[in-house]
Amino acid sequence: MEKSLKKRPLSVLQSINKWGTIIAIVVLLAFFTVIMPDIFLTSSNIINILRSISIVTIIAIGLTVSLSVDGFDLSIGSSATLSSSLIVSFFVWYNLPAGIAIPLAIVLTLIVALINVLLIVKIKIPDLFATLSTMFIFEGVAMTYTGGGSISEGMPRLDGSPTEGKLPVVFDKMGETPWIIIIMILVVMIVHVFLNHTKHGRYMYMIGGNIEAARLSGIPVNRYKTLAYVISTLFAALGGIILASYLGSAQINSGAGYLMPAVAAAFIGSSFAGNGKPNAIGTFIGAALVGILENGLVMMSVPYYSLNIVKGMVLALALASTYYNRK
Amino acid sequence: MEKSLKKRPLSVLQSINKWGTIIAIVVLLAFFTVIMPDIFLTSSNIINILRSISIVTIIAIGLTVSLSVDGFDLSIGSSATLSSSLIVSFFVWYNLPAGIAIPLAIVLTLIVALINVLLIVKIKIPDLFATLSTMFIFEGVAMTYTGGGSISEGMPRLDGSPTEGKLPVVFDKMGETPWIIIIMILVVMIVHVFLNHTKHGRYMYMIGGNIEAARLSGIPVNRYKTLAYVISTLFAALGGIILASYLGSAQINSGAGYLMPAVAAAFIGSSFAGNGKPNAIGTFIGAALVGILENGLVMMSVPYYSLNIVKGMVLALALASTYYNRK
Amino acid sequence: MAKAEKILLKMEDINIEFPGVKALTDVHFEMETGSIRALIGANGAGKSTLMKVLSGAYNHYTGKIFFNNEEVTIKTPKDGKDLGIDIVYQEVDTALIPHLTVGENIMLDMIVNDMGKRQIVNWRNIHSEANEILERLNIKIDTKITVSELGLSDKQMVLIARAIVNERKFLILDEPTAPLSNRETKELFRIVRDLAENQNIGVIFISHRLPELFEICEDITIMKDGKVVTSQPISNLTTQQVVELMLGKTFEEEFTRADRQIGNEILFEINSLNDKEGKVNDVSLHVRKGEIVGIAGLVGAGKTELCKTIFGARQIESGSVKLYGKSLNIKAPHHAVKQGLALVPEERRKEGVLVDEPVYTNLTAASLNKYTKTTGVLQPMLERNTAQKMIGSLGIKTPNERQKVSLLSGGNQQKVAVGKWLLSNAEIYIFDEPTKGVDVGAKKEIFDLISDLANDQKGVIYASSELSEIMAITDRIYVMYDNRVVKELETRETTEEEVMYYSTGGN
Amino acid sequence: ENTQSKPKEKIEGVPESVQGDVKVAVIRNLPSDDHTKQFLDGARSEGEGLGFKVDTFISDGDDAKFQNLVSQAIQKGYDGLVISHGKESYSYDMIKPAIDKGIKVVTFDTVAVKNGEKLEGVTYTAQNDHKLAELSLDEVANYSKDGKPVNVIKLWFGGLPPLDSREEIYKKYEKEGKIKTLETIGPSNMQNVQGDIASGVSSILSKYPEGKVDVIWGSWDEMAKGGFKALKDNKRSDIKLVSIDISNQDINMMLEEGSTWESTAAVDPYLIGVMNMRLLAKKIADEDTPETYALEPKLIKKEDLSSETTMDSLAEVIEGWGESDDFNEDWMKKLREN
Ligand SMILES: Nc1ncnc2c1ncn2[C@@H]1O[C@H](COP(=O)(O)OP(=O)(O)OP(=O)(O)O)[C@@H](O)[C@H]1O
Ligand SMILES: Nc1ncnc2c1ncn2[C@@H]1O[C@H](COP(=O)(O)OP(=O)(O)OP(=O)(O)O)[C@@H](O)[C@H]1O
Ligand SMILES: [Mg+2]
Ligand SMILES: [Mg+2]
Repeated sequence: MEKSLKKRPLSVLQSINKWGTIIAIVVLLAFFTVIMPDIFLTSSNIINILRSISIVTIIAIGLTVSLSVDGFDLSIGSSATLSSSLIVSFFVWYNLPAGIAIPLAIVLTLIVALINVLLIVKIKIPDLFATLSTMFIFEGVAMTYTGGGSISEGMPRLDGSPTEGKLPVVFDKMGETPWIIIIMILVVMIVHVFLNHTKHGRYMYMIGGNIEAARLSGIPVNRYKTLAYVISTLFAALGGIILASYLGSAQINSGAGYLMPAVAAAFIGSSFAGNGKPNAIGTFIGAALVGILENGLVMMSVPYYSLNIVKGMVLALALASTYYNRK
Repeated sequence: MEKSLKKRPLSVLQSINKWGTIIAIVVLLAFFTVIMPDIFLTSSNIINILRSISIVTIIAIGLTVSLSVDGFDLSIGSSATLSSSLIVSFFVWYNLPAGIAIPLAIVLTLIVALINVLLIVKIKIPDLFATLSTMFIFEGVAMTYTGGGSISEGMPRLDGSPTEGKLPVVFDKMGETPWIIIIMILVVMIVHVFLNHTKHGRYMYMIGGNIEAARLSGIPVNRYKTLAYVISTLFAALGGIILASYLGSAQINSGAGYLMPAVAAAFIGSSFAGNGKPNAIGTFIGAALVGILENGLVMMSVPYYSLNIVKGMVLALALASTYYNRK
Repeated sequence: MAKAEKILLKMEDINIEFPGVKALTDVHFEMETGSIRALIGANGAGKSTLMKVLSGAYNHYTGKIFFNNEEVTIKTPKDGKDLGIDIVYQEVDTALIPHLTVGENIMLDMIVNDMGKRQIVNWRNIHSEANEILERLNIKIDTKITVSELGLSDKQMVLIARAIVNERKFLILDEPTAPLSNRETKELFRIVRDLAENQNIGVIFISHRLPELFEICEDITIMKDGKVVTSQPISNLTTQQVVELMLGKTFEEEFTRADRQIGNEILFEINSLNDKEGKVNDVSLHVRKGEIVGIAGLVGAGKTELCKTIFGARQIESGSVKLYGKSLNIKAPHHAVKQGLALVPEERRKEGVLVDEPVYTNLTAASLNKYTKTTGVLQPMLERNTAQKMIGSLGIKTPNERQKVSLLSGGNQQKVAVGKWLLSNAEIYIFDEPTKGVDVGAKKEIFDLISDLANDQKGVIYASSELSEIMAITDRIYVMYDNRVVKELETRETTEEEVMYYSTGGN
Repeated sequence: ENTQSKPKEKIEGVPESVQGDVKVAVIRNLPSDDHTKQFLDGARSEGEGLGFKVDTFISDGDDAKFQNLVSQAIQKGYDGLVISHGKESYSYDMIKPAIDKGIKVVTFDTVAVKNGEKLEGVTYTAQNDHKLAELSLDEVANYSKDGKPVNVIKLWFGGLPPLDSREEIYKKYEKEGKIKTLETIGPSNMQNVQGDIASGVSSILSKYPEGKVDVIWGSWDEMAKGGFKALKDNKRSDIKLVSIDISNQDINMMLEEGSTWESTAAVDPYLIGVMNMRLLAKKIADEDTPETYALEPKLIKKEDLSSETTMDSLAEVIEGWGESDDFNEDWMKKLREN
C-alpha cells in the first residue's frame, strides 16, 4: 500500500522522461499551430516537412544500424556522395537504364562497407577511427571520379566528349513526393521490424550491449558487424541516389552535409522511449523533431543566423526532459 | 631460455604496433624527402608545416582533455568561432586594449563550458548529445553577435556607426611565426605534464576509465568533469583567438572547420604509443601526421580533390599498423 | 525418463600461456555426466582458465579434449555449446547485456543457438519461458525490466537461469554462490542436484566456500599454480586436507580472534538515517574506537544500500552521521573520504577497480595525495614501491605491478579492491562483502589486516551475508531485515542461529 | 491581401499592389560569408525602404535544404521571392510552383531551364562572371614579360556555377597562350577555405623559388585571402595577387604594407541585392521587367584605394561603384519618403 503510493509520482516523472522527445514534438506542433494557424498544420506543409526529413532519415537509419552493434559509421556522408555521383554519371555519361544503374551504383558504393569491415573487423581498428579514414578516402574518390565538379544532364565527360544521356523518369520520381516519403517510411518500418523482431536484429543489440557476452554465447560477432556496416552503407547509398534524384544532378560532396543531421537524429532517437538504444522509430522521430523545428522557425521568419540558437536550445530541452531525474 | 626466444618476434611486432603513428610519420618524411630532396626537408617548409597544424593542435588538445574523462566536446568549433568573433569585435568595435580584450574574450567563451557542464554534470545528458546542442547554440550566438557577417578593421558596427579600432600589434603577433608555433608547443607540453604527471590528470583518466569506481574512490567526479570541459573550451577559445589573429579578422563560422581535423588528430593520437588513451603528445603527433601529409601531397601537385584519398589512406595505414595484431 | 548413457569427459595435457603468465601446465581433468565435481584452488590457480578452455572461450591452448575417448575440438563457444557444455562465468557483468531485458538475457542462448531457421522473435514466448525458469528457481524478478536495474545477486540468478534453460551435458558453475545468500544458495543446490540425478548432467562447481563443496559435491579436483594436485572422491578428504593441498602448506583455517582493546569512546555514530528511495529505514548504529561492527542480514536486506548511503554514494533523506561526535556533511563519496571514511564496495568490477588500468594505479587511487608533491606532481617511484608492498602483503598474484587489472583472476581483483583502501588513512573503514571470491588463505590475510586496523584504534564496519565471517571477525553485530536494523547483538554472546533468526524476520 | 484590416492611407501615384503588407523573401544557396551578407543587406535595406517585410534565408550551399526553403516559402505565401544561386538541374521544377501560385520571382545567378525552355515570368539577373574573369585575367596577362605566358598559381575549385563560368574564361586565356598554370590549389575543407588555401599555397611556394611564379589568381576572394596569407607568411613579395570579388578585409589586405594584392574585379554585392529587390518590386507592381539583367563588374586596383577606404566608401574612389539608377521608379522614391 505504502509502496504503491510512493511510486506514483515517480512513475509520472519517469514517463515524462521516457517520452521526452515525443512531448517535445507535441509541444512544438501545438506552439507553431497556435502561432501560425493557417499555414503550419496544413497537409501541404506536413508533406513539406516529411519530404525535408526523408533523405536525412534514410541515411540516419543506416547509421542507427551501425550504432546498434556499438559501431559508428562516419563514412555515411561520403557513401551518399559517392552513390549520387555514380548514379548520375551512369545516366549522363553512360546512358545506362535505371534497372541496371541503380543496383550498380549501390553495389559499387558497398565497397565503402567492405573497406570499413576490413579495417574494423579484420584489422580491429576502432570503429570511429576506421570510418573516419574511409570518410576521407571516399570523399576524395567521389570528387576524383567527377573531376572535382558536379555532373548534370548535358555535361561532357571528363575527357571532354559530349554526352546525350538523360535522367530516366523512374529515377526522377524517386526524389518527388509521394515516392520520397513512401521510401522513407518503408525504410523505417523494415529496419524497425528487423532490429526488434528478427533474431538478427537482436544479435546486433546483443553485440552492441556486450560484445564479449555475445561472442561467448556463440553469436558470429564478426559476421553481424559486417552486416551492420553493409546495411549502413546500403542506406547511405540509397539516400545518395534519392538525393541525386531530388537535385537532378550530382553535386560535389553533397552527402557530407548529411552526417551531422543524421547523427543528431539517431542520437535524439536513441534517447526516445527512454531505453537509450539506437532504434529505427526513434531515429525517425528525432529527424522529425529537427524537421518540424526548422520548418516552424523558418515559417516564423527567424533570421537565418539565429536559427541555430533556437534549434540547439530546443534540442537541449528535449534531451533534458528525457534525461533529467533519470538514474 | 626457451621463453625469451619465443618472445622476441612478438615484441618486435608489438613495438611496431605501439609506434605505428611515429613509423608512419618517419616513412612519410623519408618518402617526401627522397621525392623532393631540395625543397621538402627545409627549415622554412618545416615551419610551414608547424604553422599549418598549430591552430588545429591547440583546439585538439582541448578536445583531448575532454576525451580523457570519457567525454566528447563537439562544441569546440563553435567556441573557437565565438572567441574569434568576440576578440575582433572588442578591438574593432570597442577599441579595447589587448590586455583586457584577450582575457575577456576567453572568459566570455567559457560560458559555453558552463552550459556544457550544466547539461552534462547536472542534468546528466550524455556528453555527445549535450555538446551537440551547445554546438548549434553557440554557432548561432556567434553569428547573431556578428550579424551574420565577418568583422575586420574598418567595418561599421551592426547599427551602422563607423569604427576606428585597429588590431593591436601584440595580437597580430600571436598568429605569426614563431609565436603561433611557440604557443602550440607550450600548450602541448603543459597539457602533457598535466595529464600524465599530476594527480589531476590521473584522476581524469580514472574517471574516463570507470566513472563509478572513480567516484567511489573518493574522486570529486563532477568537479573534474567540469574542469575537463572548462579546459576544453579554454583551448578552443585560445585557438579561436589565434585564428582571428592569423586571419586578421573574424570569419563567420570559421571555427567549425576545425572540429573534424581536431577529432582526427585526437583519435590518431589516442592510438599513439599503443595505450589507446587520449594524450597530448599523441594528439600533436596525430596533427603532425596529417599536416606533413597535406604539405607533401600538395607539393607533389596532387590535385586538391584527390588529396583526401591519400590522406584517408595514410590515416588508415597508420591506424592499421597500430592496431593490427594487437589483442 | 530413461536414464541416458554416461558420457566421460577427459581433458589431457592442457597448457595455456598469457603474456607473462603460464596459467595452465599439463592439466588432466576428468569427469562423468550425472555427477557433481568440485574444483578448488587458491586465487589465480587457473580454475576459471581451465573452464574457459573447456567451454571454448580460448583457442590458443594446447592439449586434447575427449568425449567418451573420442577427440573433440573446442575452439569457439559455439563448439562448446554444440557439445552440450554450458558455463556460468565468474564475472557476471561479462556475460550479461545490461540494457536488454531480463527475459531476453535469460533466453539469450536459446535465441542465439536454438532458433534454427526461424527468423522472427516471439516476445510473448520469450517472457513466458523466462518466467517459467525463474519460477523453477523460486526467484521473483520481473522479466521485462532491464538487467542494468538489477543488483548483483539477481544478476547471478539470471545467469543461472540462462544456464538451465537448455538441457546440456555439462554445466560449469564458476563461483555462482559468491553473491548469493543462504536461501538462494539452497534453491541453487536443489536445482543442481536435480540436474545431476535426474537429467544426467555433469556439474562442475567452483567455490571458495568449503562447507558448500562438502555438502553438494561427490568428487573434488584441487588445483595449485596452474597444475592439478589431486582428483578424488571428496569423502576421502577433510576440510583441513583440502586447504593444505590447495595452498601447499599447513594452514590454520579458523581465524582466531586476537583480543582487542576496544575503547569506550564512540568514534562513529549514525542516527535515524533514511535514504531517498526507502532502502535505508531509520537506521541507527555506532562504532567505538578499535571496534569491528558487523552488519548481518540476507541478500536484499539493505546492507549495501546502508553502506553506500553512509559513504555519500546514495542520497540521504534525513538523519545524522557523526565522527568524534561531530556532525559530518556527506553529499558525495569524496566528502566521505575527505572526512575519514573508506568503503570497499560490493561489486568489484563495476565499482571497485578500474579494470583497464594497471594494478598500481588502482592500489593508489584512494590515497593519491600521499604520492603527490604539493605542486600536484606525482612521484611514480614512491607510488610503485608502495604498490609492490601491498601486492606482497595481500599475495596478489600478478607478474608485476603494471599488469592490467582485467587480466587478474577474480579473487585477485577483489584483493586489489580491498588493498586500495588499506593504503588510505581513514578513521572508519566500511567493508561490503570484502572476501567475495577470495580463497581461504587470502581471506585470512584480509582478516588479519582488518584486525590490524582495529588494533590501530580505527573503526570498522563489516557487512556480509556470510554469518561465519561475521561471527569470526566482529565484536558486535547489527542485524538487518527489510531495510532496517532489527537487532543489536554482542558477538561473543550470540550464535549463528540467533543471528539467522533475526535476519529472517524473527523478533 | 487583407489590407482592409489595416486601413492605411494610400499614396498617390504608387501602384496599389506595393502598398500595404508586402512580404518578400530572399533565399540564397551559399554559405554565410561576406558576399552573402552584403547581398542580403542590400536586398533587405532596399525592400524595407519600400515598406516591405523582408525575410532572408540561406542554405549553406546545401541544394536539398535550399529546395526545402524555397518550397516552404511558396507554402507560406510571400508576394515575391529573390532566389540566388540555384542549380540548373532543379531550379525549373523548384520555381515553377511559385509562378503558378502567382508569386513574383527574381533570380540571381540562377537559370530555370527545362528541356531548353526557360521558365516564363522570371527575371534572371547575373553578375556576368565571364566579364569578371576577363577583367581580372586581363590584369594577370598584363604581367607578361616579353610576350611570354604569365606563370600562374590558380586558386579554384569546381562545382559552383559562378566559379565554373570564371573557369571557362581562364581556359580560354590559357589556350590563347596568355597564361600558364603552374599549380591549381583548391580547398579540401570547405568550412575553412582561407586557412586551407593558406597552408596549400605555403606548401607549394617552396617549390618555386623567386621569379618562377608571376601571379596568384584567386577565382574567389575567400581563396585569394588564403593566398595573401601564404605570401605574407613566406615573405614572397615577388608574386602578385589578382582576384575576383571584394570585401572589407580584402581592402585591408590590399592596403597592408608590402601587399602584392594588386587588383580585384568585382560587382558590388550590396548593389546586386538592391537591384534584385527593385526588380521584384516592379514585378509586384505589375510593371514590365526585362527577362534578364546583368550587373557590370568593375576593376578595383590597389592604387585606387586610400587608407580610409572601406566597402562603404568605395564609391568615392571607384566610379560607378555601388550606384545605379536603373529601375529606380518615381513611385519607389515616394514610397521611401513615407
Ligand atoms: N587474459 C589473461 N591475460 C593474462 N593473464 C591471465 C589472463 N587470464 C588469466 N590470467 C592469469 O592466469 C592465472 C589463472 O587465472 P584464473 O582466472 O584461471 O584463476 P582462478 O583459479 O579462477 O582464480 P580465482 O579464484 O581468483 O577466480 C592468473 O594468474 C591470472 O592472472
Ligand atoms: N541498482 C539497483 N537498481 C535497482 N534495485 C537494486 C539495485 N541494487 C540493488 N537493488 C535491489 O535492492 C535490494 C537490496 O539490494 P542488495 O541485494 O544489494 O542488498 P544487500 O543487503 O546489500 O544484499 P547483499 O549485500 O547481501 O547482496 C534488492 O532487492 C536488490 O534487488
Ligand atoms: Mg576464477
Ligand atoms: Mg550487498
